Amino acid sequence: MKNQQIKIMSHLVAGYPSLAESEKIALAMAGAGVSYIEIQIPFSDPVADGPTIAAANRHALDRGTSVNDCFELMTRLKERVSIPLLFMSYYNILFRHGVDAFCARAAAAGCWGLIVPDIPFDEEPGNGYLAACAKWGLNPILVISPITPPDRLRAIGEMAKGFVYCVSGFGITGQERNVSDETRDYLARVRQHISQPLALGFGISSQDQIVAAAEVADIVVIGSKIINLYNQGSETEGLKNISDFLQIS
Amino acid sequence: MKNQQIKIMSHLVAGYPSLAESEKIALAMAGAGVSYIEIQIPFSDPVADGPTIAAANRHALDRGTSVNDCFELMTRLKERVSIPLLFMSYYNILFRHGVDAFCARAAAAGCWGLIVPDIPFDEEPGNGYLAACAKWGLNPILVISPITPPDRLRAIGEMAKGFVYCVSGFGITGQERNVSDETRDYLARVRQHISQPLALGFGISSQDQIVAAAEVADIVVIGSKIINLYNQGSETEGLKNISDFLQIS
Amino acid sequence: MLTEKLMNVETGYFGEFGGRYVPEMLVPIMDALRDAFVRYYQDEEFLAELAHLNETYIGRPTPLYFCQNLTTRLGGARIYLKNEGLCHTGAHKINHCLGQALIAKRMGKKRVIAETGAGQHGLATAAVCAKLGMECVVYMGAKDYERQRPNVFWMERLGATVMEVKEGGQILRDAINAALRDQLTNPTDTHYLLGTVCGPHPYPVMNTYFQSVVGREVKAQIMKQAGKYPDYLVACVGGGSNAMGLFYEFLDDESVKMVGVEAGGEGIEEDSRKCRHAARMQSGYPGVSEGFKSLFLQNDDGQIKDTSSVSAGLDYSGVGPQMVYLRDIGRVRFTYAFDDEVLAAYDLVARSEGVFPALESAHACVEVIKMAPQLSRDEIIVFNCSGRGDKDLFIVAPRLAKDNFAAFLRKKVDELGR
Amino acid sequence: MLTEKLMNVETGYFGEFGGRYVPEMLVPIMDALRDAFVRYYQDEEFLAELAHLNETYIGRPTPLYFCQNLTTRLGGARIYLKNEGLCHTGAHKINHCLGQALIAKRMGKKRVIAETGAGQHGLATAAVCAKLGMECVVYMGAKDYERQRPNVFWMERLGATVMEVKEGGQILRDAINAALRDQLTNPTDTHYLLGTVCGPHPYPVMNTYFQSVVGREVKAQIMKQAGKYPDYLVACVGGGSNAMGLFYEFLDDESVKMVGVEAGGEGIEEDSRKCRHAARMQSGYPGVSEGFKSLFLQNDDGQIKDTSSVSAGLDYSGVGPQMVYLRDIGRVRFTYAFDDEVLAAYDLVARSEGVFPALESAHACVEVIKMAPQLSRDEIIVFNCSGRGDKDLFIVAPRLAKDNFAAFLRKKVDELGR
Ligand SMILES: Cc1ncc(COP(=O)(O)O)c(C=O)c1O
Ligand SMILES: Cc1ncc(COP(=O)(O)O)c(C=O)c1O
Repeated sequence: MKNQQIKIMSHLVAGYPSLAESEKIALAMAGAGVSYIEIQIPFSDPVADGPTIAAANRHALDRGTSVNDCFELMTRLKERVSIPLLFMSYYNILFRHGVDAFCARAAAAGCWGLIVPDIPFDEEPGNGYLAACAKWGLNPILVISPITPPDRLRAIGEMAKGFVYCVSGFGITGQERNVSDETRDYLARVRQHISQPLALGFGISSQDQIVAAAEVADIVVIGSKIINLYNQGSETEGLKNISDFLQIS
Repeated sequence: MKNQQIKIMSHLVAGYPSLAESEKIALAMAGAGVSYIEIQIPFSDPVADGPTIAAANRHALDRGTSVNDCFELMTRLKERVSIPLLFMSYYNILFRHGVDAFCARAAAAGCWGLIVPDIPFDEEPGNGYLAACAKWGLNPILVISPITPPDRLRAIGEMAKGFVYCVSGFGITGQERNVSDETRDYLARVRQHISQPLALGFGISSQDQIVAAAEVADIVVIGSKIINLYNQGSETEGLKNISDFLQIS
Repeated sequence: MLTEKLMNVETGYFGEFGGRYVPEMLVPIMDALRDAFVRYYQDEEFLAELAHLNETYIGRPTPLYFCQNLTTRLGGARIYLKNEGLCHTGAHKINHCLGQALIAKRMGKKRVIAETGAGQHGLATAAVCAKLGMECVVYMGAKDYERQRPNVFWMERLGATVMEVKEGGQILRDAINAALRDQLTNPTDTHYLLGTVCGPHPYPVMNTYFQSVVGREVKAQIMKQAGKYPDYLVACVGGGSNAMGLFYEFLDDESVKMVGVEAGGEGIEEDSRKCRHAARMQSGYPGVSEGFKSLFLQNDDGQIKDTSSVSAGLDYSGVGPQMVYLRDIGRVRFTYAFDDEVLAAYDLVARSEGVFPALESAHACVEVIKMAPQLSRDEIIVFNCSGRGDKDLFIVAPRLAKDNFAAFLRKKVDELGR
Repeated sequence: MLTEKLMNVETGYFGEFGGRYVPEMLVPIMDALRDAFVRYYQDEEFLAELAHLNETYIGRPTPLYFCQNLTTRLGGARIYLKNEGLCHTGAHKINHCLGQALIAKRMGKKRVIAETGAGQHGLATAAVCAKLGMECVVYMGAKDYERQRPNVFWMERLGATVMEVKEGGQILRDAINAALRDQLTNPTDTHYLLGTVCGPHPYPVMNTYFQSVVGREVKAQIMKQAGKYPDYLVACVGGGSNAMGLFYEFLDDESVKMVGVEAGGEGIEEDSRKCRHAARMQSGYPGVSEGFKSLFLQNDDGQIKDTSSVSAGLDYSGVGPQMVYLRDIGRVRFTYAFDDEVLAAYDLVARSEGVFPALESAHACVEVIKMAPQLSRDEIIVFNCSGRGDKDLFIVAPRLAKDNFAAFLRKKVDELGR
């Protein structure tokens, strides 16, 4: 039941379990036909991530994965795949680097967009982050949740580029969720204010869920499930698991 | 250097190490020529006794020595020795028994006098203890210390019977003390107010001390030293130690 | 008036109880202490210093706290908790420690000795001695020394010398005996800072006086919070100091009923040497020991018995003479609480109000929990939470969370082994 | 005016620091919390209840105590100690716990979550939740859970659920992360009761507000006792809540100088992953983590570093944004104290005054001990004794009385084995 309609964004943590493996995982994803790859730059305090991804962050840091490594990974991957590649990280990684410098380097490496969950669009006066994205041609992927009020949805709709990332329910990555009526209503509500494509994420863990999610969203995000698939079995088995899972779509 | 002048009061704890041994110890004392024997009725909380005698109290109680046993010991001893025998104990032993009843039984057993350190002569209105002693013909041996003020010395002088027990220095039984100038002065001061014979006690532990004490006091009290002597060696050795020590005088 | 009767500084008798049954050596010492007390408790400068340190050092007034949840749950009388656990060093004991130490200092004493069982009184004594710059020696039965090592540690940190008493049963009574002996050896330069309303005159009146601040505060606080006096006062009774503290100021108000709670231990059984409880009012007999006449748990020969209680502070065979007098004249009703009831009350108060009562104080809670539902919503019970319950970690944790606590201690032991 | 700047409820920025860097999911939650705070801190009925419970539950006012012996010994400025250790549960933390919980309850929250390192904040949270009848979940890094088992025990007795966090370094930061995740999972019914003046807006202003009672009391107390304002205020700085509490009311009085003391740990050294200290003001860089912009100990990549301190409460890589602002404008001077200095100061204060400062607070003591001799007798230092030191038994005893303490624990383990 291959469904060419379904767009997937799949997630990996750079440096988990190694930079070389991250590269292979990304290539496997691209090979399986995903539409976007979200490359997480590991951070010491990944508050919006669940245990699986948080552990992968820590592992990557323990192995010494640096921000520079992530840029290089991006560069290498961009040479071999053509789908949009995104960086996901926490704001401190950008801030410490210098937000503008970070965006410049990301863009130079071929990055298509950024997902930074802990910088609300209205946080900084004349948000330097959004400005830098604009300056360097990066898509700042804004995140919304079921409790985001209408005025903020409208504002996000005006500012968003690329697509908007809808958290599928209360919670953090890695918890199982079905695509419920509530989710349906939620996305319908969002579409009243936002015209960009909507990605639905956080907690999708079965192929059935992907299919269901694709009915309501434009893009389906697959996060910690990838790491769980990878962790089952040897390296080569892991890569195959990922490929198999993603090829359903 | 046997000195027939020296009067000694020697102490034992009834039931230490057993009632039978207490009896033998008393007989050994009498045989060695002491003038008074102080038989302590063991008490659970002997606050005016030092560690040696306190431990003997506890031992005697652990073996089940009762007040009744002590009366019986007194009765048996009185049949075999003619010197004055005293009971020493704490006020609660008398109080619980009934002070009058206690004195009656003590007198009937042949007791000559009582030493009860924790009932000051002026404590109870119309002191029932002193009255009962008078009623039953017992000598209430009152105790004084170097810091007893003159008015109390005078009052004690008026009430005392038999002799007055002078604590030889600050402290409790069992600590070594020499007969110092201070003690000399102390007894001289006491004699200004008290005409009864003076016993000097608490802490005499060598024969030299006995001789020195006898220069200033009428009676020399030997307490925990006896228990120490008894504890050195076997039972028979213990009895002999006591005999030998006391025979100096 | 009762308040006057119980502050009998002349003779220290309350009815037939009390007095000053000490070796002659101590008579002048006790007399001097009484005279100093009489002088200073009427001395403005002394009272001003006491009030100042009560406020700035001890942290007085301690709060009177309305136990709303407990009240609702029990569905009867309104329950208020006087939180002496917030005193510096964690219990009411410091009230009389501070007062006595201030007197001793004025008397020119250089050295303070004290007995302690659980260590609370020793800790409070060590603290005030540190504050007042006096040498401090605390006697502690060897068994208590072993089981209350943390308090030994704290006292030592405060500069006190803690003496392990190896005589007798190696518990509180032996510590008292050892302290009395020390006082006999050092009658002039040393003040024996006795830790409750027991002992020879003037200790019962003196400690009552210093503790009475508790009830005085409660009077003002309950008037402010509830607009009326309490109907019932409840306190645990070891020696009786926290009970006297709460009760004293209300003694002349006959509408205020009072309940004292003793340690029922494992049951009101005993043999001729040992009690499974410490309920002197239940099976004690009049006696004279440790310097005063009162009720003591004792056998027919007058030998004092050992006692038992989950709370070290109530584990004592004697009781304050004023307490006995107040029972005899019917002013205070006495009851007791068993160890398992005490632990349950401890837990209930913690969960309901977020306050840990000391195990001693939890005895009062047991009675409050029994009484409240029988009373109407108009009635008010105030109980004395005489100390805070975190001091009881090593007693409570092994009973309520044995395995986890054992694992934790084992880990600590391993770390220390390294 | 500085007081206004630091109570910036609009944006929560203080200079460039502060803010509300949270996932979009939390934005409405934080906004609602801010709105509720703004509403209630101007609401008479709320303020009356807060004042009532401050007094009757926490035990406020806490005393301001003149350290006469320490003053004499050091021979300089007069030293006063604000004794927050006498607060219910033993530290200043309960000031903001109570305030937040009262707001949360009014907001209709049923459940309270909190992070805790050493357990003091968790304990205070558990206590107020018991009092207010709210469900309570406390996150604690697995390492802290193991080493602070007594506090786990207490929290559980108060009815709280203590969650062992096995992610990350298994310490405070991981507990914060876990609590934030819980809040993300349960944004509406749950209040995250954050334990210091860190975190996203409105926590810094809100906790500052609830802690400011400390300085307000000091103002009145020092005027009464000394007739003038202090010349110096000194406080330890973990997140900054006790420091803000002491400083806030004095910020606009330029004659009052202020010093914050961070944990110097074993020395101001670090590598790219770990510091031997927690002195953010010494080697921290501006960053954004755990919801706010401030100084963080971090490497060039922006990875937050682990920290080290003998006191769990200061062992944290971030610091409150108001603190950084106050440093930047020169209003507060910052310094640090090493672990061994801290233990020595702990001992000195205990012996001199009979008061155990918490190890956190002992950092402030170190600085006071250094400053006082340099100052004149007319000058006054007030330091915040933010907590009581008996909580630190398992840290201090092994260092200061290792063998005895090990023997004691071994005995307890044996008893439990039976
Ligand atoms: C907290 C606490 N409450 C009560 C007591 C019992 O003593 P009292 O009856 O003198 O108050 C003690 C004794 O140590 C104690 O520590
Ligand atoms: C007693 C005490 N003081 C100070 C602190 C440090 O926190 P803050 O800087 O927020 O006062 C803590 C933290 O746990 C603490 O428990």
